[in-house]
Order: sequence, then structure tokens, then C-alpha cells
Amino acid sequence: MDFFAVVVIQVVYAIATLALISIGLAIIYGMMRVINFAHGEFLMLGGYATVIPTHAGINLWFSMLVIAPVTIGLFGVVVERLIVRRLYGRVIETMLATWGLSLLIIGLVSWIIGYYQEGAAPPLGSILIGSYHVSTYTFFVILATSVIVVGVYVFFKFTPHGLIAQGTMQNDRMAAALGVNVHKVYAVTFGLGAALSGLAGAILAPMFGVMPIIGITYITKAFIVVVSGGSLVIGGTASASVLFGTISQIVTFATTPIVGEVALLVAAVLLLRLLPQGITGRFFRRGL
Amino acid sequence: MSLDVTRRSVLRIGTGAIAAVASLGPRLGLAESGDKIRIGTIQDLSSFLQPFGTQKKRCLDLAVDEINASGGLLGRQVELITYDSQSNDQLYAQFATQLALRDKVAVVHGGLQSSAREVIRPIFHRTNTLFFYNTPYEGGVCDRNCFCTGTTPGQLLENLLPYMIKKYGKTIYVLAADYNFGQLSEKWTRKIASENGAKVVASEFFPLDVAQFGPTISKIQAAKPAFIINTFVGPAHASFYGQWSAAGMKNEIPIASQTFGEGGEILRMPPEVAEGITVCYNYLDEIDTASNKVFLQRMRTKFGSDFGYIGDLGVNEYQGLLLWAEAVKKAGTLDREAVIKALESGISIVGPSGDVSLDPVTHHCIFNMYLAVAGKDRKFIIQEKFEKVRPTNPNGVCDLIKRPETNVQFQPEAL
Amino acid sequence: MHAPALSDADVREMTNGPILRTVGLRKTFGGVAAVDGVDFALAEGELRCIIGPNGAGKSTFFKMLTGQLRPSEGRILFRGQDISRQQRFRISQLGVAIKTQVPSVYDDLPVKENVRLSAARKQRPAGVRETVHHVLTRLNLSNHADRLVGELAHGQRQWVELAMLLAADPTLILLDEPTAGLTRNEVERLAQLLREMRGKQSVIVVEHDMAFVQMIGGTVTVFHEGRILVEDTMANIRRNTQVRNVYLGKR
Amino acid sequence: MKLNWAVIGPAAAAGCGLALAGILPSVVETFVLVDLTAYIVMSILALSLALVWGYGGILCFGQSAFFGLGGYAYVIGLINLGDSTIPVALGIVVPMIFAALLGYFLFYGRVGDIYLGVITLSVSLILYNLINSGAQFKIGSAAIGGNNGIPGVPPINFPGVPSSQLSYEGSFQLSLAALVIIYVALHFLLASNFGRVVVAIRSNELRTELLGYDARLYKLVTFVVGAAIAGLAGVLFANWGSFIGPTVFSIFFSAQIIIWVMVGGLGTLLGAVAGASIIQAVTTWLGSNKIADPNIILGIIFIVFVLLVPKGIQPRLADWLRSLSAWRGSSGKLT
Repeated sequence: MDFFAVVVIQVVYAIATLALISIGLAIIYGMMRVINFAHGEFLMLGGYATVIPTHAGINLWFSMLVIAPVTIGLFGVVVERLIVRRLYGRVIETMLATWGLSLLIIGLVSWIIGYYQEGAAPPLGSILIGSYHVSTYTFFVILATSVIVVGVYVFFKFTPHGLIAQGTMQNDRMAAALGVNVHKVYAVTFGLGAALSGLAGAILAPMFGVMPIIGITYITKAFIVVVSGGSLVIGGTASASVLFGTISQIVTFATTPIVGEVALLVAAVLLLRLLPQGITGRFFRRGL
Repeated sequence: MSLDVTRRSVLRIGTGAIAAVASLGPRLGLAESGDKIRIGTIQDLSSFLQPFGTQKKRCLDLAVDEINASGGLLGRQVELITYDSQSNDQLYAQFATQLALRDKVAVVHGGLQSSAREVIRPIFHRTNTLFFYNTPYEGGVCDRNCFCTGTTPGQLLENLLPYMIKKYGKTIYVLAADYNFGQLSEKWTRKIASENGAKVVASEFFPLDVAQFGPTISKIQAAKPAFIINTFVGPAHASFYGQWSAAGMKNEIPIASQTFGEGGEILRMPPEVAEGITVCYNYLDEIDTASNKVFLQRMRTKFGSDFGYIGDLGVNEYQGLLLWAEAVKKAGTLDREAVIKALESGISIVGPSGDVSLDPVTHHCIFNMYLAVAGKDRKFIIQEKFEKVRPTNPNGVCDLIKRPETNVQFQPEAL
Repeated sequence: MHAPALSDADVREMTNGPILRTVGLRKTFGGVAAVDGVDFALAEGELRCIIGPNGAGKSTFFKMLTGQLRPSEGRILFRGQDISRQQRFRISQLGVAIKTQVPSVYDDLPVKENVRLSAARKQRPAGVRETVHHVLTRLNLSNHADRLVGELAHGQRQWVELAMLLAADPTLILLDEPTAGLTRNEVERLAQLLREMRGKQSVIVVEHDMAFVQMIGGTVTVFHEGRILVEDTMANIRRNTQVRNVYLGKR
Repeated sequence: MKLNWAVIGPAAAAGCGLALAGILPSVVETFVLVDLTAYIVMSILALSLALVWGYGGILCFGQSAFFGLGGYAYVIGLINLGDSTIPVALGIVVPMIFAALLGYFLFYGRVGDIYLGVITLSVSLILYNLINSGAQFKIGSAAIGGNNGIPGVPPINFPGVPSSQLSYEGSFQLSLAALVIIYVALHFLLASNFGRVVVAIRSNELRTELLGYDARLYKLVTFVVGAAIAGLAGVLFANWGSFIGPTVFSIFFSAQIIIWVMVGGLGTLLGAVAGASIIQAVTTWLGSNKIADPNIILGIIFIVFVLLVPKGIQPRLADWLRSLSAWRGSSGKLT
């Protein structure tokens, strides 16, 4: 019985991690229809922005929840200025440029810091569920993800910038006609997306450790989740995460991790065949 | 289309030029090398296998320095030609051909992943270029042109498992990388376990990019084994240890590992995570012998005090190169046949790990194995030393003296 | 105002049964009916105009006729064959060609290639070259033949799309607001062209330009809120108070 | 005028190719041939994506899947049969069949572009996982080999005579011949009515269907042809390195192909060849001269490229030459 409880926790946790690694990409993609192939590296940098200050003696939580998102957010704004802005509306070029950026970041980080795995131990210890030990950090990840998702929703739904951004997302020409500075909106949104990616990487760092190459494991899944999610930034990402997280984790429990991974991919393939615009694309226009 | 001709030729010239440049680089190095003995290596010096490649390259450089400092080989200096495979098998193939056909090196030491080894081994076999593979691997390679100086699962597990079984109990949970090394090690584990009256209660295999171990940790708790033995490979898997200790399991079920430490984890992982993990290697930086002290001193003088953890990945390169040098001295020539004969004469050296000698029959190494446990202070504490551990060779499938023409990698069913 | 060469009555005489019929055609988007039970008939060789305020369902109606939308209910009979569930290319192969409201052309291809692609579907290369040349001259596009369509003005792009239609030599032509962006005498020419077609090809025109509708004459069908309000000659429709209220009244 | 150029172009290409095939082996050293062969094989792979994506507008993130399938089909067949003739055919047919099934699944389901990208990516990752962990599986006498792949693949032999195997030179010439033939064939395919319709679909799918063309069918055929070419590249790759491993299914490799095509210029054939060759050459060069981490150099190259040469190499070169000749023409008039 308590094993069942543990399974449920692990499934929810898997869903949370998927949503966490995807949300930043989702906002950028949903906003400007741009696939940021350096997304994985944003997470990776977020991880380092947590581990390095912590090694330097700064409080883990402060590095994780403040330093990482801020630095990566600013970095995102710079990237938007230097690269993405020059390529608006050119999806393919943006993909190539951001792929180049991802290689560049991997190269630089490994050159400066080295390819070593920065080992870390999740804080908060563990709790007993029946006869099972479960890392308390698992619950923290679930909680943090829920807060982030809700927070993003509130931001776009109720804050002035959020509303403008949402309008721009749905119809940038109209927004421009109404005197919205589309470029500024894009810059801020890209920065926000980057910040969230950094935060995600930071939160996951104690679980997965950090290394220059870790981005690859993130980007593939995030890409699949975001696109499968369809036109709704938050609704889509959330629903896709729930679907894939549940499937892969349950299969993993029932069989092996590799079958779980394959199950996720197969699910994505079948889903997009049945709903060619992604989960939410069929029923909604672009939005949250 | 009217521009095709020009365009094509332009592009052709472009490509040609680059190819020429590509070939130029080491050329320059060659020109002033005069009558030096050229030996080659291909290492993963960039991309995701870099940490291993870097350490291996350092050890080779050190060995070359020592040989040259002591007057070189056959009175000639030795020059090491290095290529960076960028952790990419296709480049392994390209550089292997270059080493064999252009640089015409006397021997090649290198390669990390088994896939890379299996890409270049045939090339060196075909081009009669002597090849040393100085890395712990899944075992079974039987090729007269190839010498494997790393540990094989049998050598390792036949010492590690009995210790664990005696100390902790007879039920084993196996966690392994989902590829050849892991799968073969798992088979060895089952075999050796049964020989020691223990049994494997469950085995799980993980793709190299899996970093999520929640379900596994729960499954292990459900199975309640006496201990865990893992064959994790690569950084993603390393996150298991953190998640394991975070789940508060560290003091519940002990872990033995076939790979922990080879990526320098012992220095990077928080001690509260690493402490207590049991390993068994041919070499550990902590070995307290004169020869090792000298070795470490030389590393420090060459690379500064923060050269990281060496481990047997690096030292195997060092020992492999010394073995070859010894054979060349004995043969008195660089001629491949003569050197192979010398190598098959039961040649041996004293390396950082102690006595290392080549087994003529399998072209693998007979050396010491050290059993150690990760301590509190980012160091291994050596528990036992097993001397002259022979390479396992089930039912003598591989006999390069009787059957020199053999050129295969024997697969698990041979077990 | 010209007198039509043939009255629609004569046309109906000559032909047996309608070329196109729709029976209780409906299309709903999330509960809202854009087209709400349309029974429509077009005679072989007839030229028909459809008018109606924005959102009356004209374009949706066209989209269903050409397989761009699946009807929610009802049937579309083209020469007695039910095409309401057919793929759009299959319907086109049956001889139904459409000029969409926003010109749908190959902006990044030359005018000539646009027309060629249309002609090449049915014809052998030799015939194709001939057709292309003939159509381009007929719509005096010859001197634009090698320009990219994207570079042309809106009006000219309309003509290109028209040329593509003619090159395909269809039996039923659907024109969605063809006069948009045309100059006065271009409109004249278009009307002339359509009158020439009468009797040879069946044509349905959706138009807002009343003068134009007047010009080409023939029966006019008024759409309102997804239904057919009236079908009559333009003259009578002008007098129709109902129409005035829903449509002209708004002017 | 246009027409005869359309013939002269590929003819010249063929000429150059044959000349190189004849001359190079005697003038350059073997290891250079080996490298060039690798570039040629990758150029063929790039051509397959140039067709499918550059002209067909099908954003395929899994082109390497067909490359890998071709390679594995060839190797497994060869190990079982001993003679390379049928295996080569297998290496082309198997990917075609796979592409036909996948393509039917995609195009007749009218899956949208980026979604198509995700599906193709996922499919190649599925293949990666299956083969990578399939060390214990055998097909006939061929062990899949898991992550180690299948090493020691014998070279292609003269049909029916397993003993007469291709030398390094032979492989170079065969690959170059394949490249030239495929280039010329694609050239004419794209000039044909079929090719023009394919381009039309990329330009405006709705209109093309309203003209009565079945876009699904045209896309499917394009996809399958692309798979065949990629499969052949896979065969030649396995023959070149005498190994095939699961990494050919990895996202890294798939992305590489996309980059080659983009760097060369979308909607061009020679561009794809150039992109593949140049990037390959640069990568090799970086491996032999340790300047900096190759990732840094490549990353900078890609970024700079997109920002400064967005159209890709070939169009840039074309513009440049065109303006040159235009200038010549005008100056010619003056005198």
C-alpha cells in the first residue's frame, strides 16, 4: 500500500520535473514562435549559478532562488539583444543561431570550469512513508514547480506587462498598431523565459548535479513537451507534462527506465498524429 | 544554373584547401621532429568524455617525458602525436587512419569507450599498426595486434563481490549502464555471485542519459537487498549517489561500484554522499608505495598540485606505454613483429600500482587489485590488496599463442 | 447596363438538371452556425452572384464547396455526385476551381510558373505551353510573365489567380470577391470576361460591388445569417424591403 | 537558353566529379582520400535533407534515422550474406519502406511542420534507445552490438565476387560517383514537373491542392526518395569506416545535418554539399590542431553565419558572381 503512495509521489515528481524544464522554453516559444536550442544550456548555467556560489559559502537557497534566475535572466536579455532580435520571424535561422550559442556555451563552460560533474546532495534529508524513505527535496521540487506555473499564469493574466505580452502573443501587428513596443515586450519575455530556465536548472542541480553537457538531456524532452503541448503556453505545457510524466514514470516502475523513455517518445508520436496541432492546439488559439 | 561550373569548382577548391590545411597541422610538428620515434594517441580531449581523456593524455605525456629523460628508446627521443576525437567515433576512424597511413607511428595508445576501440582496432589490425587499449572495459578482446592493459569485469568482481558478500550478505541488487560494459558486468556478477552462494535479486539497466533514480530507489527499498553493486557510466548516472543519500538510504543499504571514482567523483562529490562506497581497482591515488609516491610527485611537478584525481583510467595509459617501451628495449627494434614477440615473453614493469606483467595468452594484464572504501575526507581508504590478479579467460577461449590469427571480441555466451 | 447574351431561363432550358446542388448544408463552429441549412442549385453554364453582409456565411459556403471545410450537416452534389466529404484536391480534379478571398498564389514563383502549374495538371507539356501563352495573353499578363507574383500589385495578383483558374479549364468556377483592388476598367474587363464564359462554364461570384453585380446580371442569391434570404434578379432585389433592411439598409 | 544551361550545369558537375575521381587518388595521400570520402558521404546525406527540407519544406529532425537504418540494414545483411550486392540494395530499400510507413502516418494525418519535426526526432531517438541497449540481440549471425555498434565491417565487393573488395581509393571513387549521380538525378528531378509541384507545395500547399495536386502524395514520395538517398549514405558510411554505431541516431547527429544544409543554403543542392564538406573539414582540422575547444569555434561559426550570411553559402556566392557578371556586362556596353 505505502509502495503505491511512493509510486504516486514519484509520478507527480516526474510530472513536475517535466513542467519545470519546459516552462521557460514554452514562454519563449509561445511568445515569438522561436525554438531556443540553447534552452538546455540556460538550465545548465542556472545549475552552475547555484553550485558555484554555494561552494563559495553563499546560502544554497539564496543562490538557487535569487542568484541563478537573476543572472540567467540578464544573460537571456543580452542574448535576445545580440542574436535573437536580429532574427525575428525567421524560425530556422533562430534555431541555427541558438544551436550555435548552445555549442558556444558548452565549449566555454567546459573550457573554464571543465567537464567534471559538480556533485551535489539534495538538502532537507528524507521522510518515511510507511517503510519507504523518500527525499524531502522531491516534495520541494513539486511545490516549487506548482508555484512557478501558477506564478507565470498570474503574471500573464493580471499584471499590466503580462496582459500586453499576452496581447502581443496573440496578435503582434495589432499590438504594434496600438503603440505597444513589441521589441521591448519580446526582450522582457525572453528574459523572463531565460530566468525561469535558470531557476529550473538551479532547482534541479542538487538532484542531477551540474555539468556542461547536461543541457542535451533537458532540451530534447522540453522541446517534445512544449511542442506537444500546443498553442497554450501554460495549459499546453502542463497537460503535456502530466501526460508524458505519468506514462513514462508508470512504465518505468512497471518495467525499466529505457522502456519508460521509449514509452514517452511513442506517446509523443501517437499524440501528435491524433492531435496534429498538439494537445491544446486543436481547441484554442495562441494564448496561455 | 549557369554558374554551376564556377560554383562547383570554387567549392571543390575550398574543400580541397581545407583538407590540405587539415593535413598540414601535425605536418609542421613532424618536420622538426627529425629522427624521433613517433607514437600516437587519440583521446577525447573535448566534448562530454573530456575529463577522462584529459587525465589519460596527461599520464601519457608524463610517461613520454620520463622515457626521453632517461635517454629515450634505442637512443632516439620519443614524440607523442595527439588527436582530439571530440568524443566522436567518426573522428576516431579518421584519425586512426591518419596515424597509421600518414604519421606511420610505431604504436598507438588510446581510446576510451568500447565503441571507439571497436572502430579503430580493425583499422590498426588492417594497417599492421600496434595498438594499446589502456582502459578498464567489458573484456573479451582477443586480437594479436591489440594489448589491453585495463581491468576486466572478472578481475574486478572476483575480488570485490566475495568481500561484499562476506561482509554484508547474499542478496545483490545490480544497477548497470544499459550497454555492453554494464550488461556484461551484470552477467559476471550473476556468475560470481552463484559461485559464492549469493544471488542477484534484481538487475536494472539505465541509458547513459538517465539522471532520474526516484523509481529505482523505491524499487530497491522494496527488494531490500543485502547490498547494491553498480556499473554506472558517465556523469548523468553519478546523480544517483546524491539522490540515494538524499533519500536517507546511505546508511541503510551499502553500495559497491565498478566505476565510482574514475571520473574523479571522490574529489567532487560531497563526502556525506560518497562515504562508504566500496570499489576495487588496479590503481588508486591513495596507494602508499614508493613507486606511487614518485609517480604522484612527478605528476605534481609537471601539472601542478591540482591535477585532480588520476585513478586507473590514467595510470593504465602510463603503465601501457611503459610496457611497450620495455618491450622495445627488449626487442632492440621498433619492428612490430619483434615488439609483439617481446610483449608476449611475459614482460613486466613496476608501475604506480606495483608489478604489472602481460599475459601472453590473452594480451591482457596481470597486476594488483586494491579494494577500497570512500572515506570522510574525499579520499579512498584501502582495505585489501590482491596480488598478481590474472585476466579472466573463461575456458581459455582466447589463446593468442596457439591461435595468433584470432581477431574477435568474445561475447558473454563464452561465460 | 448590357443585356445578357443568354437569359438564365434559356440556359436552364438547354441543360438537364443543376451542375451543383446543396441540400440542407450546415457548418457550425463551436455551436455557432456560420452556414445554417442552405439549399442551393446552380444550372450548367449559369452565372450566379451571391451577395450578403459580412459574416453571412458566403466564404464558409465556398470553403465547403471546395473541400476546405467539412460540412457539419447536409450534402453537396456536383453533377449528382456527393462531394461533401471529398478531399479538396479531388474536388478540384472534378473540375471545381476557386479564387479565394485573399488571393492564394505562389508569391515566390514567376507569373508564368503559377499558370503553368495549373495547366500542367491535366495536360501534356506541349499543350501546357500553348495554354499558358494563350491565357496570359487573354488576361494581358504576358509582359509580367517572368516577374515574381509577390512583386505585383494586389489587383494584378487577382488576375494571376484568375489566369490559374482559366488555365485549369474547370467546369465550375467560384470567385470570392474578384473585384477587390481592381481599377474601374479592370472591373469592366472582368465583367466582360464573365459574360463570355456564360453558357460555357458555370460561375458563382461572391461580391460586395453592387455595380459589378448589376453589370454581369443574372440571378442573385442573398445570404443572411447563414441562410438564403432571397434569390432573384438584381432589379427585384433592390426593391426587396427585407434585403434592404438586412443589407442595403446598412449602407 | 535556360534549358541548355540546365543541362550544362549538371554535366559540368559530372565532369568535375569524374575528373576528381580519376586524378585525386594518384595525387593526394591515402589518408586525405579517407577524409574526403567521409566528407563526400556526409554530403550525400546533406543532399537527402536538402531535397526533403530545402525543397520539400518537410522539416525532418530525424533524417539520420534513415542514414542509420541504411547503415545497419547493409551491415547486418552483409554479415549474413557475405556478398555486399544485396545488402547495398537492402541499405536503400529498408529506409524507403520505413519512410513510406512513417510518411504515410505523418502526411496523410496532415501533421504540421514543427510537429512533424518533433515526431521525426522522437522516432530517431526511439531507434537510438532500442539499438543502443540491444547488445544481446542478434539478427541472423549479426550481433547488434548495442552501444559498441557493429565493428569490422568488410568493404563493398564487386557484385558476386566477395574476394574483390574496394580499396580506400575504390571507396573514394564509388562514393564520389554516387554523389555526382545523386546530384545530377536530383537536379533533373527538381526540374521535372514533379519537382516543380514539390516546390509549389512548399510555397503554398492550399493553392497547390486547390489546383488538384495531392500534396500528401507528393510529400510522401519526396520523403521516401530522401530516405533512399540517406540510406545509401549510411551504406557508404559503414563501408567507409567499416563500422556502424547507434550514435548515428543521436540528436547531435540529426542536428548536424540540419546545420550543414542551413549553412550551405536552404533550397540549394551544391550549398548542402559545401555546407557538409566545409563543416566536416573544420571539425577534423580542430581535432588535429588544438586551438580551443572545438565547440567554441563551431558555435561562433554558426552564430556569425546566421547573422552575416543568412541565405547560406551558395546563394551568397551566386549573388556575388551574378553581380560580378552584371558589372562586366554593363562595362562591356560602355566600351
